[in-house]
Amino acid sequence: MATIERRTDIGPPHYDKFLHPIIKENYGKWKYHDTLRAGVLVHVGETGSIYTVRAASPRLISTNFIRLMTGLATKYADGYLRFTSRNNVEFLLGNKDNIDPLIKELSDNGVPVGGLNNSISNVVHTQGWVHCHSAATDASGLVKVVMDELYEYFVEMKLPHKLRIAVACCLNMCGAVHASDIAILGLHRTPPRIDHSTLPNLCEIPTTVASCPNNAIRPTSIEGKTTVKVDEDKCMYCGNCFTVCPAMPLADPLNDGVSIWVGGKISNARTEPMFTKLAIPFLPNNPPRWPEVTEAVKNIVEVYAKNAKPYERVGEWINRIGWPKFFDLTGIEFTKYHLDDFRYAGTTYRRSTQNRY
Amino acid sequence: MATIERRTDIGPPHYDKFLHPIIKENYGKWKYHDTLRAGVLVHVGETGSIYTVRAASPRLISTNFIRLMTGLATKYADGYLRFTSRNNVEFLLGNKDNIDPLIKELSDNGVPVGGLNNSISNVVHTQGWVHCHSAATDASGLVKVVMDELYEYFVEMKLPHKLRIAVACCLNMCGAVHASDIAILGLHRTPPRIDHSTLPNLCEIPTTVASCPNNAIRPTSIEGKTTVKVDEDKCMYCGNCFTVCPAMPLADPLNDGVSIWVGGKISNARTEPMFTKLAIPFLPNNPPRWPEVTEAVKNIVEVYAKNAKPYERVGEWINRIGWPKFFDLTGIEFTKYHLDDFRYAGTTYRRSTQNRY
Amino acid sequence: MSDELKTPLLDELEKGPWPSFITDLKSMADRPMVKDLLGQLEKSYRDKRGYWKHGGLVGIMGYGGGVIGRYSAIPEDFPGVSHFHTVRVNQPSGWFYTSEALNEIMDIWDEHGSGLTNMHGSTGDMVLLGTTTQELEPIFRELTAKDWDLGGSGSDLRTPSCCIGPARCENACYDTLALTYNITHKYQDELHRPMFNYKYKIKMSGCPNDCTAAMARSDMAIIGIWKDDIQIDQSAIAEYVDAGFNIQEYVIEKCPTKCITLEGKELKIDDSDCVKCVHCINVLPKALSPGKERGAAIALGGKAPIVDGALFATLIVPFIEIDEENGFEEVHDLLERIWEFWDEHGMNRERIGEFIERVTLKTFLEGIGVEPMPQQITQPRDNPYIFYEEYFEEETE
Amino acid sequence: MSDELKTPLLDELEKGPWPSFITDLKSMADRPMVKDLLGQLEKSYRDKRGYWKHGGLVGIMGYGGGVIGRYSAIPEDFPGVSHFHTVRVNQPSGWFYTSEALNEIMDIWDEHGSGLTNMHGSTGDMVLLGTTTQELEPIFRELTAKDWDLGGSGSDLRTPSCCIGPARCENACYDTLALTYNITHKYQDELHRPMFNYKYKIKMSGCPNDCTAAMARSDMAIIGIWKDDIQIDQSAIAEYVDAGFNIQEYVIEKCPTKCITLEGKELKIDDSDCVKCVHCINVLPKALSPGKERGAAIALGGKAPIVDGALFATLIVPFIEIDEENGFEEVHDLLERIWEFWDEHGMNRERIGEFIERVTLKTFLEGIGVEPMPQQITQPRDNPYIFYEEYFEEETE
Ligand code: SRM
Ligand code: SRM
Ligand code: SRM
Ligand code: SRM
Ligand code: SF4
Ligand code: SF4
Ligand code: SF4
Ligand code: SF4
Ligand code: SF4
Ligand code: SF4
Ligand code: SF4
Ligand code: SF4
Repeated sequence: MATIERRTDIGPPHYDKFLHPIIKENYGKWKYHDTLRAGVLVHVGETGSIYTVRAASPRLISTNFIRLMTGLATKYADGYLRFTSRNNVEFLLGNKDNIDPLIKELSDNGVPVGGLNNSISNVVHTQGWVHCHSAATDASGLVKVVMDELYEYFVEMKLPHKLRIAVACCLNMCGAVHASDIAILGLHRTPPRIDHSTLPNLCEIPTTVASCPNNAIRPTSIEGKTTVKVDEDKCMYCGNCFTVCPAMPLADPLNDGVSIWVGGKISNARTEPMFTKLAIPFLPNNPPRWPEVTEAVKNIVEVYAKNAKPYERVGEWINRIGWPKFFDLTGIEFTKYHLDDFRYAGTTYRRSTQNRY
Repeated sequence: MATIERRTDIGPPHYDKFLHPIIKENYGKWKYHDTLRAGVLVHVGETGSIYTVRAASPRLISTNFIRLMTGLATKYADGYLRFTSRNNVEFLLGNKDNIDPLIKELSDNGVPVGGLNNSISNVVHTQGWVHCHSAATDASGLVKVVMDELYEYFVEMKLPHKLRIAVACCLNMCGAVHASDIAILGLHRTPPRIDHSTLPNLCEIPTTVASCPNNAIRPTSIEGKTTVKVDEDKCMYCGNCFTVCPAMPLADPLNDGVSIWVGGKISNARTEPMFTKLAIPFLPNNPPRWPEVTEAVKNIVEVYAKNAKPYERVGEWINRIGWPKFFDLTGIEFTKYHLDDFRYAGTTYRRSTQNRY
Repeated sequence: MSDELKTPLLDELEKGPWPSFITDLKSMADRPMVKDLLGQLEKSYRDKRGYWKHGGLVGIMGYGGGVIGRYSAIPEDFPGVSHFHTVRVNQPSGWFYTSEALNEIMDIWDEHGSGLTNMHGSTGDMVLLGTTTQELEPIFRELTAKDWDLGGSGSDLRTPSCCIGPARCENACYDTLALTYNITHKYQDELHRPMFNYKYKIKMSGCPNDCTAAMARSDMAIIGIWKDDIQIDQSAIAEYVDAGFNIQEYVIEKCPTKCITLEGKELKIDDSDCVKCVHCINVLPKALSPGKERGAAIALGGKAPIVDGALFATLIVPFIEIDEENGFEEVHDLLERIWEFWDEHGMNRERIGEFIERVTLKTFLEGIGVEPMPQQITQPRDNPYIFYEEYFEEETE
Repeated sequence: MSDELKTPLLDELEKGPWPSFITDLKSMADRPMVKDLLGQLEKSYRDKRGYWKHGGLVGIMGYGGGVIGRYSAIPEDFPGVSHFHTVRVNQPSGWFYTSEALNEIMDIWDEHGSGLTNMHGSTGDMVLLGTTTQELEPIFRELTAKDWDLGGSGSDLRTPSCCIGPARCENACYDTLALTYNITHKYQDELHRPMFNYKYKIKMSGCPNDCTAAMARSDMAIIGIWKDDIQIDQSAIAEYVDAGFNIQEYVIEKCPTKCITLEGKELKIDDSDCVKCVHCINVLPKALSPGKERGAAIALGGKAPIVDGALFATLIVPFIEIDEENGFEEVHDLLERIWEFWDEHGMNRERIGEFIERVTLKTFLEGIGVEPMPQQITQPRDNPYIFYEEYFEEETE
């Protein structure tokens, strides 16, 4: 290995060499696309068509899984494949006849095809207990149990519109939790426990104090050493202090858990983007299969599927029927926790008499 | 006079004795109303109808004017009259035949009838230079010159919908400036000038410091006396310090003036209530007839009249066409002053790509 | 009194079709007060600035408000307005008068004041504009003799006001006049002796059209509303249709929740989706009227922008019965809980709207004992910063 | 390495139809690293908590980012994951690969790492999950030998990413892949050596559908857009109509500005009212496509909630030409002005979105030299707190 010359700052390779010849020819010249069946698209260009088969992936995958995919790509897709912005695998086929055999072989290997149009696509998610120090829950496991439950909505296109789910394991929200149709968010519910013996060495006091959005952290001195204290009444367990100061962990097996959010969206289609809003403030961390969580999510999906109109995303549907009816229809309890009390809380108060009864 | 016994806390008289007999009979039992002509309503009750003739009033009126009104009421309306929440005078007639003679006599006395439905009603306004210490402009004079210009819209019903105008002479906005279709707001544009010789006696320092929404005021000491200083970069001339501390006047003939606001509304009809938004940041105080102001207001009214659809208030119309088009159509210049920079500024930033070009 | 009155600038305001307050004022310019008011105003028009001193504490014995003290800054030039206080007189519910009653007040005012008024002030009072300190007590005695009393000013309950309501409006969902009368009389102490953190305004509108601008201009907006179905007179609908009225464009498409349909000449409303905006009722008054289960929505905290920016009122109680039979007890009860909590936790010069913003709706509802409901908000929180109040403790596992 | 692997809880995740990452991981459980990862994860599932230490500074010589250090908190029990660092590898534009290229990377990773990956990380990188400190340099050398380089982490330019764009989408309004490639290469220094106040993410979507979630998840969203009229193929419209597709309900009524009409089989769009939401184009892909005058809108400051609440990006430049001919100069120029101003006035750990909130849009636009435009806002200010910058002085009168 020492014989390899050391190169730096070379950047990623040019995408050109990964593009299927049909794509290269029709680059920027696509006329339209069509959905051939669940998970299969055709894009019609000036000189030819490219067929896309979209396969699920757990995203946390081994080289084994990837080699399975590259093998199939070589066999059926002239060696061309890509990943989507939601971590699905897309095979790019020049030959229409390869679609069915490819799908068959994927299916034999337990890999479903779908996620297009009016379906639930793959779940954008994060590290969880598999790799992150901040996690209040696991991510990959939650995705697995939720998608087991919602499988039919991935492989069929029977929803009113696209439904995007995201999972994040802490409030940093490495992903799309703040703007998803349904989001599952791991959270802590107790203030950081301060390790005063290590804090003075590990943490910069001013940065730590400044990290708190609620000004709950103040410098203090214990046994002559400068450390910090937390005003627990002001702490809402965001974990930002822990990010900058390892001596302030929040993890607490008894109180960590999961919350459910609804009605976010990113696209500018029809409405402007919308944030995800709180539906269920707390469900217990109940691994390995988080039954309370899967049930809650499935319920929301089903109520949406039954009540929304075509081309209505979850948030658009709720905006049409109003939040009181959303809580009614889903049977979710409305609590004081739903009332915003952060910075811009006032912008969520109803400033009119317009209401449903 | 000393013979009159001193009574306190008796409250206002019961309204009952001021109600026309037809009103008493049909109290709470009105079936519907109809507009007979500009400024004239009929309300149909179970046992009879009451006719309302709505007449303009400058609101700042003398006993002479009021006696004129009571005289007409006695003559034509069985002695019953009222004032509206926008300071018009309403005559309540039991006899339909009295409508025309009443209108004629009002008109002979220079008092127009109108302000109903799709018209511009009376202007809600304030004290101005006539009575208030805070005024940055006059109120009654502005109302007079603006309504001279818009007279036709009071006496005819030719607008797409109601159009409500308000005038206030300072940022206290004693009235409806923050929620009107069009508002005219007097404002100061220079920081308070502190009179350090009187301040220590006249003002409570903590209250004065606390009064500033932008934390621009700090206690300081001059020649041994505690007074305050103002960080002029932080001051946006709201005048709240002056309200609590007379030694901090803001009036400045050179820089006081008028701003124009649009698109507010109060009713819950169709849309929720909406705040008035900045249209023109500054026009000079140009008494007695403020030609820049009347021209600006008339322009907005005419552009609205021409472009809005039936039942669209100014704000609803602008929401439909978008602000870029509003500025285009009215020819009003868009400036940096239109960009919000107060507390919730962020909620006014465009968070999407949805836009017109 | 100053020299001969010359008002070249003000005279410009005698031109034009709108009634001129200058012409009106000049009709009384034989009075020194009015003459000097015109003189000082002419100077203001010339110099582009006001000439009044800041405030000034004057009042009526036993009352903490109701009079706004005002002194000219240049009394040498305009002695007639060296004192020019206003007296706020509590108007009757709905601003109804008889000629007789008004004339009596005008007599008092001609004798003891400038003869100028605002009918009415923005809060609702009759505003008698311009008198001197020594005339205050006589004015007060004569007014009370005729059953009139002062309105509010300062940090008190301000004069409540209401729309014309059931007296002349088919939309009225409760008796605005009766409730206004009741509240005004019940809370005379709160009205006349400022002891609050700041002013507290109550405005009552009989339906969501809100003809008193309560949502924007009062600390407590009591807005009539109904819970059940809009009443439809189908024969009247048929008449609108026959008359060629465009119900589709002017009603159906304008309904915010699109819950109206027209089948032939029959109008259908999905009332479970109706947000009671009243637009359809406004446009089709002969055919539609509010439902039968009527009451009011109560919203708190409307105000002008000083200090933190303007606020519309926040809906606190989506529906409350307004029950004259039991003396409006529910309303009193709520109002007193609100005042108590605001009194105890509000800051000096903090309006109830600002108070709610500061302590947040959640705490406020807890403080006044009202349940949280999705009707009170436009959306649940979109930030994850939740203060959980229930924990598991090691032992409890 | 610990004893025999027993994972009763994780085994539950092998059930069900969705592909199981546990089954996949177990297929590699002969490797000590994977085995102990599974072991530690099983323990996490049992104890309901993670077992990773906080961060840890490890890296590649000459690079300030690209590696996330990770150590087990209980290495005694799970020595295989005592080190378990991730390597972020900069993906190619649009996440396009050939089997060959991917296999080469897998070869390297099988040799020097755990064999586990995320394809891809949320920011866009290939995430190679789990290796030890001493393997970092060999991995780096072998990757670069095959033309791959590291991605970002820390307070640097993060790995830019883009939607599939012109490579397979008829909506693409500019060449997202080319711009991503260009920016990534031009700013290698900013990407690899953290010198900013905080992270800076760029995401490129070819049209307002925003398939990379740029508005929500990037500091700089470059979203394709057009200025002129939507292109309509009327014969294709006629086909939709003939096929019985409900254009009225699914397109016309859903258009946010209601600027579409259908006359017979002819579709008309009032493009002056169109807000380019792309809904109609999405629903009628065979008949409609974006206009011809294409470019991008640039919005800044999208981010997750820490610290002040989540932000969607704010529209700063409503339209900019994305011109490959002149080397995307306009974009570079704007980007550099933004960085310069943020560098100079931003605070430590302050994202650009938070920075704009703090200094306000007005100041920010001045700072980066962009004109204020009504397109940048949803409404002009509704508060009267205006800082006027032009005064009249006594002398200038
Ligand atoms: C492949 C991918 C881009 C990529 O470079 O990877 C992609 C590709 C396409 N998107 Fe997308 N979108 C992709 C992520 C997204 C995202 C991002 C996300 O989900 O995190 C969004 C924003 C989601 C949101 O709003 O929350 C997105 C919002 C859309 C929309 C707008 C949907 C709406 O009405 O709100 C459309 C239009 C449509 O579906 O009618 C769209 C349409 C399309 C089309 C039809 C465009 C075309 O002509 O090819 C493409 C395939 C259809 C389909 O349903 O997937 N794409 N699309 C991404 C596939 C992710 C996946 O595996 O499922
Ligand atoms: C007399 C008065 C109440 C009072 O107790 O004094 C009143 C009386 C009526 N209002 Fe009003 N409104 C009165 C002030 C208001 C206000 C308050 C204000 O302007 O400050 C509003 C809120 C204005 C706003 O939204 O900015 C108001 C919003 C309405 C609306 C809703 C208009 C809309 O669509 O936004 C209606 C319904 C309509 O006009 O179709 C309405 C309708 C009516 C009706 C038709 C109700 C009825 O059945 O009698 C009454 C007469 C019609 C008319 O056009 O004036 N009234 N009305 C007030 C007359 C003021 C004046 O002299 O012009
Ligand atoms: C007379 C009146 C204006 C008028 O021409 O009608 C008036 C006049 C004054 N108002 Fe007002 N306000 C009047 C209705 C209002 C209203 C409208 C309303 O009540 O519907 C508002 C806006 C609504 C609100 O309450 O927010 C209003 C918001 C203010 C404020 C700002 C308060 C705030 O919290 O934003 C101040 C400043 C203060 O209280 O310190 C203020 C202060 C004042 C003072 C006392 C001046 C001062 O700085 O202390 C003015 C005395 C003027 C004078 O010389 O007579 N006035 N004031 C109104 C009362 C007459 C009446 O009793 O009927
Ligand atoms: C690996 C990845 C999650 C994943 O499973 O894909 C990730 C993992 C971490 N993120 Fe993230 N973030 C990742 C994408 C994101 C995204 C999504 C995106 O980029 O589109 C976000 C939300 C968007 C945004 O930037 O706001 C995100 C918002 C954060 C934040 C909150 C930052 C903020 O300003 O709100 C933090 C905390 C911090 O930076 O201190 C954070 C911090 C972290 C750290 C470094 C933990 C920490 O406290 O320092 C995590 C390391 C986990 C680990 O052990 O590997 N991560 N992080 C993603 C990066 C992979 C890649 O390079 O492709
Ligand atoms: S969301 Fe939190 S716990 Fe999950 S990967 Fe990101 S920083 Fe780590
Ligand atoms: S967890 Fe968040 S709110 Fe609590 S102390 Fe830490 S930074 Fe502050
Ligand atoms: S708006 Fe200002 S100047 Fe006018 S009356 Fe009210 S407090 Fe006085
Ligand atoms: S005018 Fe307003 S902003 Fe200026 S110092 Fe006074 S209170 Fe503060
Ligand atoms: S608020 Fe309603 S009830 Fe009162 S006058 Fe207006 S329309 Fe009638
Ligand atoms: S009251 Fe308003 S929401 Fe209800 S049906 Fe009528 S128009 Fe629609
Ligand atoms: S963002 Fe637009 S151009 Fe890019 S893939 Fe999505 S639909 Fe196509
Ligand atoms: S792009 Fe959107 S706004 Fe424009 S015409 Fe189509 S649906 Fe309407």
